[in-house]
Amino acid sequence: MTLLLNIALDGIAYGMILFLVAVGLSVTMGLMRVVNLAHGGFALMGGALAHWAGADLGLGFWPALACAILGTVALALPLERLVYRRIYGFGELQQVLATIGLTFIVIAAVNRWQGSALLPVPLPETLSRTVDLGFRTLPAHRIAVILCGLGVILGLWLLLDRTRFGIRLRAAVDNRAIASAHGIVTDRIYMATFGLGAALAALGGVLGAELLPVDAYYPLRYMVLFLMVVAVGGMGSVTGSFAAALGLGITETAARYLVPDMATFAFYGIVILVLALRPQGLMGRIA
Amino acid sequence: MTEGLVVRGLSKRFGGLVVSDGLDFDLPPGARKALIGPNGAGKSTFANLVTGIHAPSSGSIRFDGADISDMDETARVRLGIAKTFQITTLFTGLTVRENLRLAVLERERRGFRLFCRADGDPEVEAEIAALMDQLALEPLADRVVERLAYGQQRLVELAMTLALKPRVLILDEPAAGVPGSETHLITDAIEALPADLAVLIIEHDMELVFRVARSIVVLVAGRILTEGTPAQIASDPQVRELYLGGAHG
Amino acid sequence: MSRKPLAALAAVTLGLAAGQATADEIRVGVVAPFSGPFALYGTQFRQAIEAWQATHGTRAGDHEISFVYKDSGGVNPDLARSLSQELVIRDRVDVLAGYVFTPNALSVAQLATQSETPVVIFNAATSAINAESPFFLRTSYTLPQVSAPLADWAYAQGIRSVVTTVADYGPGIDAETAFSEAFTARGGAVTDTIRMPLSTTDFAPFLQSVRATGPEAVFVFLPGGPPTFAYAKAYAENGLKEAGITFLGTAETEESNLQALGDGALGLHTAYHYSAAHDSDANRAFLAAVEGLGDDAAPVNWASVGAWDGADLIYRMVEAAGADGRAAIEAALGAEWESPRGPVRMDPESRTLVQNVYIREVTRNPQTGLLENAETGIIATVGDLGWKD
Amino acid sequence: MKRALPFILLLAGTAAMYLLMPYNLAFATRILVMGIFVLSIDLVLGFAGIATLGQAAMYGAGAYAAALFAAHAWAEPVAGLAVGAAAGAVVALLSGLVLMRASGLTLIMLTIAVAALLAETANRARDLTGGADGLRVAFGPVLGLWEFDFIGQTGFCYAAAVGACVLGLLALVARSPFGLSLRGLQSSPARMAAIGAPVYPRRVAAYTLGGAIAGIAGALSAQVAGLVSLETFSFTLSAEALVMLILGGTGRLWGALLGTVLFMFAHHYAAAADPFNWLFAIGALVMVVVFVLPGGLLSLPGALKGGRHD
Repeated sequence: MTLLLNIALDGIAYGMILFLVAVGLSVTMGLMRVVNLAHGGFALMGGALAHWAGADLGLGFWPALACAILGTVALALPLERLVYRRIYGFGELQQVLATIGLTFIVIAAVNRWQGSALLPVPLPETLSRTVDLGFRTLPAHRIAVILCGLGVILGLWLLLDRTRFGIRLRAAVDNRAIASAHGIVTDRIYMATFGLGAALAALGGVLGAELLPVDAYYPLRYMVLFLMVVAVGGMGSVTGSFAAALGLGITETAARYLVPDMATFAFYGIVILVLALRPQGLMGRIA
Repeated sequence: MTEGLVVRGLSKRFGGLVVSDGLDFDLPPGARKALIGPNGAGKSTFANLVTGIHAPSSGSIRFDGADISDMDETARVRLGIAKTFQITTLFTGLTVRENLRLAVLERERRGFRLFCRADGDPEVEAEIAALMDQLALEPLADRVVERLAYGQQRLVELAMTLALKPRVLILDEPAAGVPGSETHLITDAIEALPADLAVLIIEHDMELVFRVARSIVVLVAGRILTEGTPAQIASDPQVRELYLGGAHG
Repeated sequence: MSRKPLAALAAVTLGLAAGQATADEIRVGVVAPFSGPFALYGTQFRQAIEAWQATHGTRAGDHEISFVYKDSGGVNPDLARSLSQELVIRDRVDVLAGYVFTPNALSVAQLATQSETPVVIFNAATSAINAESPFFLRTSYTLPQVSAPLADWAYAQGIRSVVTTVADYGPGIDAETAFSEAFTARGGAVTDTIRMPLSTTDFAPFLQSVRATGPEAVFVFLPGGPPTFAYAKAYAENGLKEAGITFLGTAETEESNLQALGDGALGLHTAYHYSAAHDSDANRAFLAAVEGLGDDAAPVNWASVGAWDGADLIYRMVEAAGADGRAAIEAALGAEWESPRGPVRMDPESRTLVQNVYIREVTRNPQTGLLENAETGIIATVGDLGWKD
Repeated sequence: MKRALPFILLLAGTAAMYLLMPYNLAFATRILVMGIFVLSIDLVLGFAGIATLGQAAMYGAGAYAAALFAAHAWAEPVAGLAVGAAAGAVVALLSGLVLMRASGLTLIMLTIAVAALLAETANRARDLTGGADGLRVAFGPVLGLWEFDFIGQTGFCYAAAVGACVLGLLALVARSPFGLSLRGLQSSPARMAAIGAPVYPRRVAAYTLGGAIAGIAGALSAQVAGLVSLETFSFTLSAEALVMLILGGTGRLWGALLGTVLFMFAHHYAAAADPFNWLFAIGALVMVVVFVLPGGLLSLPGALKGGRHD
């Protein structure tokens, strides 16, 4: 019984971290249909900025997080204008390559700026405590991540389904020409959405750093993980990514408890199984 | 005695939406039938059901006495049921000649041959030349398809479909998107089709329909409204209502 | 394929080799990662060598020594071998050095033997490497060398039950085997062996399992970098320390990522052959030499000291034998000197250093305020315990 | 004559490498091996339009199969190549049966997952593969005649011979009905189905053939290096080879070769000079090619002339 609780708890905590680090990609790739391999690059920007703000400027965790998110968005918007705007209409492979190229440049830049060692962001006292749950303890940080993940999914749902922005975004994505004809300024919508994706990437990079530590090679190390979550969840579905992240998180955690040395097989096995049976992903729309 | 294509009670549902509803339809050899109807009547879905792109929800499709309802698209093409697409679908990066060569080679089931040249068979090349001659495509033979005018692409698609030596030919809006000055190319080509070929034309262009069809089927909301000769259809009050009453013509 | 060019080229090469013997300049080729996630190794190697040359000059005996560096990226035996070959044939180096990863080191075995080029391995720590060529020398350590003494120490501390948690790949399993054998030989019990996938970053499940088993200590082996960082965090966060489960590690608290671990690392026990906090004149001289390179100096850890001692050994070999590979190996075997890690001796049989293994505990240095591996004692002076001839 | 020109150039280039770089034969050999691997991706992606980032699955399978065959059965390299090709083909066939029903991003993800699974399998089967330490195998003389030497002459000539055979084979395939049908598949799967071509079996066949060639490349790399490591399955290898292909130009054999040669030389010299800036350079290069020269360097002459090539 304790084992089941443990699996559920650690699985949800891990899944929520997967969701947080992948949700930005779910927005840029899922909604905007850009295979954005540079997602990890934006998360890295966030992590590096937070480390810099914390270690070099001496800011606390929360100001450093704000600095990371704002800084990443400030870097992402010009990139959207200069690079991404030109690749929206490309084929998948071209998008993969262009964004891989961008990723290399981000890695090299961070490497030059901060070196290749780990870039930790020390947690504040409130998050580094452990909380006693009775049957076991859990780091406060994990609880914060779970709450944050729930907040993000709720916020995105409200934003995308309940606001004019969301309606316009979906209209813009579904048919750019018609949306323009109806007076929707698609360029601005795309830019705002991309900024949102970058902000979420930075948030995920910093909050997820306890489990996925940030260093200059972060984007390459975890690129496949992000992509898997979004692909399994289904393109165009933030809820799908949420389900996929939790599902994969709980599956892999269960494997780690029960058959530790098979955990990698379990992860990729599930991915292949889901994608073979449902190529459009758990909640993806059929293209 | 060849009976050609026989469709009975054919229905197709997408979720709760009934797109084809109990259709009965015959297309014997040598037929020149047209399928008309307003947008959303289920004309393209019908074509896709017959060619095997969609599987029917119920009903049967028989061809020359054999039930082909469960066959996939490839198998039906190999039986001789071929179609052109509503929106031209070609190998855009290849030349006209290569497009036709590909079609002929696939018809001959040579697609898995690895160690001979694709352009090495004089008989195949002669057949390609004849096809291009038939549709006046020779001057364009070595041009890449994506740089041709749309009407020319339409002709290439028709030539490719004829290269399959079909016994049933389904033309899904052959004149759609073709400029008026080029429509005659299409009409002439259809009129010159072999006499024993069964042809089904799905078309909005009434001029073209009345010129080539000997029988017209009117489809409305997934059901057959009526069927008759062009003259009968032209004078049918229901049809007049449908087409003059504001729906697309 | 004609035999003629082969013969011609062989003649050229031999001619070059003949010319080399009399030449004053001895060249050493260093193959290591200078780019990618493992670039720190290359930087540390290069800085240790530059520090050595800055303090000891560039002459050994009658010979001028120069170093050439080649970037092997990460684990890439094809590239490592091709670079080494180019170094030997085109750059005419007399000694090869570096090699962080086992496959990369293994890939030059045939080349070393055929060309009689000594290879001084600064890092790669799998015991079996040196059996592949008599021209391999190693100035780092082997996994059994540190894991087995750690088991002895744990037993001596009264620890009787241990769970091992290692990354599920070659080095991890070697470490697990060495530790378990030594610990059970003493009479201790390994109550569970957990092998964790290499790509794992979430260690909470494994450590919760350990906690449920309730051993007196947990032995760990992981590759350096992010996994080690995440494991040490998870150890602190899952309350193993409070549950009285002692942490037994080796390289997990190495200096380049130590500060990033933060207070959670305090009190972690490791057994290892080098700590930057080692209290000796040789170590202070070494640290000063690296610091003397300027602001760009990377943190000093075992990789730096492997290269420093490697340079030391290469100087000894060159002084004794010049460019003669066989004689150089002869000169190296049995060599003894005072290294920054303590006294060392090149074991003639395993061609790996015989050295002290220290037990260390992570503490905060009251003067600098930084975390360090404080040595609390020598557990053993051993050679390569995994050597099988 | 005009058709033979590239072959003559290639022959001259290979001979030039041998004569001008006698001290770099190991590097030259790596270019040849990589060239074969990139050709295999060109067949799958450039011709048949199957998007993949996991071609290393077949490369690694070929490498391990050849090494294990040499260690336990027969150390003759040419036989090892056949075994490597078979292993690559089998892996591609089995995975292709599932993968070739998918397309787009899903397909890319599946190819990555297959390679990752194989890497983990090889890691777990330590007793057989040596795991992360790598598998060192001594190969016998080629055809029992030519011993591998440390200067790398045998390795180079052997790799050049294998490369010529593979290129010849692919040049044949490219002009065959099969090759034409692959270009059709890439251009329009819907149209292929409409002319009665069996799309799924054809894709599986293309993937399998590409797998066999990747297997040959892997086996060759194992033989000239005498060692196989888990990195033969790595995502990095697949991605790097893809960059080479795009750089040269997809869908044409010469593009694959040109891209490989340029990338390898650039890497060898630029990365040696300044490893950090190399990543900047490669990142910028990839973006420039994607934005400015989507047809790869092979399309450069046409682009310069101002007209598009036909």
